[in-house]
Amino acid sequence: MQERDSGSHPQFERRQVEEVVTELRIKGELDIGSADALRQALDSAEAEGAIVRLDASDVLFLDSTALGVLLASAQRLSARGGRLELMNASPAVRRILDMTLIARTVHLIP
Amino acid sequence: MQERDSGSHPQFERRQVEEVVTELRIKGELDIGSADALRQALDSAEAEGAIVRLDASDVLFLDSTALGVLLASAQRLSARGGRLELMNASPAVRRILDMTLIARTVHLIP
Amino acid sequence: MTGEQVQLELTVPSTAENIPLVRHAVAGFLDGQALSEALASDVLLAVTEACTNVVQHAYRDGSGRDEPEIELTAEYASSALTISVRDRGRGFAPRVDSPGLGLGLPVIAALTQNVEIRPFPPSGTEVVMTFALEVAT
Amino acid sequence: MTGEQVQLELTVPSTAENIPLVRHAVAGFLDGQALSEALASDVLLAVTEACTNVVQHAYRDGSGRDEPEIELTAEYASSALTISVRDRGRGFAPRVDSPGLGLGLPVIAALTQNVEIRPFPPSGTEVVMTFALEVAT
Ligand SMILES: Nc1ncnc2c1ncn2[C@@H]1O[C@H](COP(=O)(O)OP(=O)(O)O)[C@@H](O)[C@H]1O
Ligand SMILES: Nc1ncnc2c1ncn2[C@@H]1O[C@H](COP(=O)(O)OP(=O)(O)O)[C@@H](O)[C@H]1O
Repeated sequence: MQERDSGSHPQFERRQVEEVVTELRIKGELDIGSADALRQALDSAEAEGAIVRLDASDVLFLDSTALGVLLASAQRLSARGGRLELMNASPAVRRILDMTLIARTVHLIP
Repeated sequence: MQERDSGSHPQFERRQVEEVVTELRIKGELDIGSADALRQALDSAEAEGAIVRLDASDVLFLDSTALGVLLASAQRLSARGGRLELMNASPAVRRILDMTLIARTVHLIP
Repeated sequence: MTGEQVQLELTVPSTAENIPLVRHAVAGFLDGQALSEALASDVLLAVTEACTNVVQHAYRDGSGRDEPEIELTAEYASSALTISVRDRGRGFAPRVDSPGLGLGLPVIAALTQNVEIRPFPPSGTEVVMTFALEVAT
Repeated sequence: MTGEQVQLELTVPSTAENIPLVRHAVAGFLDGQALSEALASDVLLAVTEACTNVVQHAYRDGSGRDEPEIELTAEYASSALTISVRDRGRGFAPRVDSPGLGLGLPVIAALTQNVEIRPFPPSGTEVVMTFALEVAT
């Protein structure tokens, strides 16, 4: 019943966390033709820190091969306590992200 | 060039290895309806040793769900230096094994 | 019965325990026909994979249906056996978190002469598998 | 040209580098038609997945062909767009060791009105994808 109690007397704690985020801006189309390049770019970004944020403003296309590369990176990062974020996805890119529910692994920033 | 040399003067070494093999005889149809039972039987067999041999004489059916269970077991065993063997597969069972090339992971005994 | 076209229709609750039941029903249906043992076992494997997909994927995240079901029709004509597996689930959708190995559809495609996947209105999925029959006179 | 049925035919070597090329060709073809942007991008995704499968799977273990190729036909009729992707590879077969996530076929099935997978004689595979067009008068 301890949980109930703390539920009815909520407590709040606030603290500030400093995070280092490595932003990676990608331009182009992500498919099997560019998967190796994507993998390498993510590898380098991962080497800089455990939080990587992709800026997808200029990603014109993204398929399941590229998704697989993102997923692998997201899993490596989250195993280190970090995460992969993706921001500024276009409607076309969001389509496959939503369809596959990858948002459970890659953190989408609207 | 060292390899070349030993290639032209072959050496042979013979030794005897004692292995403990846990044989598991399965009777019935393996599909999603029996996948949990299969998993449990394999778990118990794995607990006895790193080499597990399935006798599939009486396996009348095996689908991709069951294959997934076998594959997981084979991978666990081989990570421990052991292996999963499968013997006496019927033509119907061999069909899916051959089709998926699972023989690379599960050791088929003809 | 003209002997020209023979049909099986089957609707069962979409549960793992019912998969062998469906398979056995189809096996019984095939028994009446002159199929080779190899082809019959291919058919049973493909049917099992399609029905397993219904159980595993179609009604996930409780798609509003009180009684999730698998509907199957098998039709045996002179030159082909056509089996349709339908659900009234949420519609076909890929899953990065699938519990399976992703072998179901490929196994079906490898075993069939033709496989079609299409929406089954209002929201489900229909998988139609066609098997070429050995030339029968 | 009657404007009734418009066709695109394309054959390219089956390589990863050619995938964007095929996609761009299809995009160009679609540009001439009155497709919504959302539908056009679904089509490009499905086409990419089908062609990627040819590159990754069809000609594995060197299936005897000197020049592995992807063949694509797109046909635009009044009510549907049909795109066929063919290879002359080893035939459709499941792989437990696939390098992919197994999302290709499911993505295709989710994006299309209908997808058919069938052998492409003598030994390859044909994937036929149909997209329903928005009601056009
Ligand atoms: N009847 C269905 N309804 C909804 N989605 C389905 C259905 N059948 C298959 N799928 C989707 O297709 C994917 C691939 O299916 P399959 O090849 O059988 O592999 P697995 O079941 O191992 O994931 C599934 O993960 C699921 O996302
Ligand atoms: N053109 C093809 N030729 C032969 N096999 C294929 C072809 N396309 C797909 N496959 C088989 O179908 C499987 C599933 O394909 P897909 O859903 O795209 O997933 P993935 O490519 O990630 O494995 C592949 O692993 C492969 O075994």
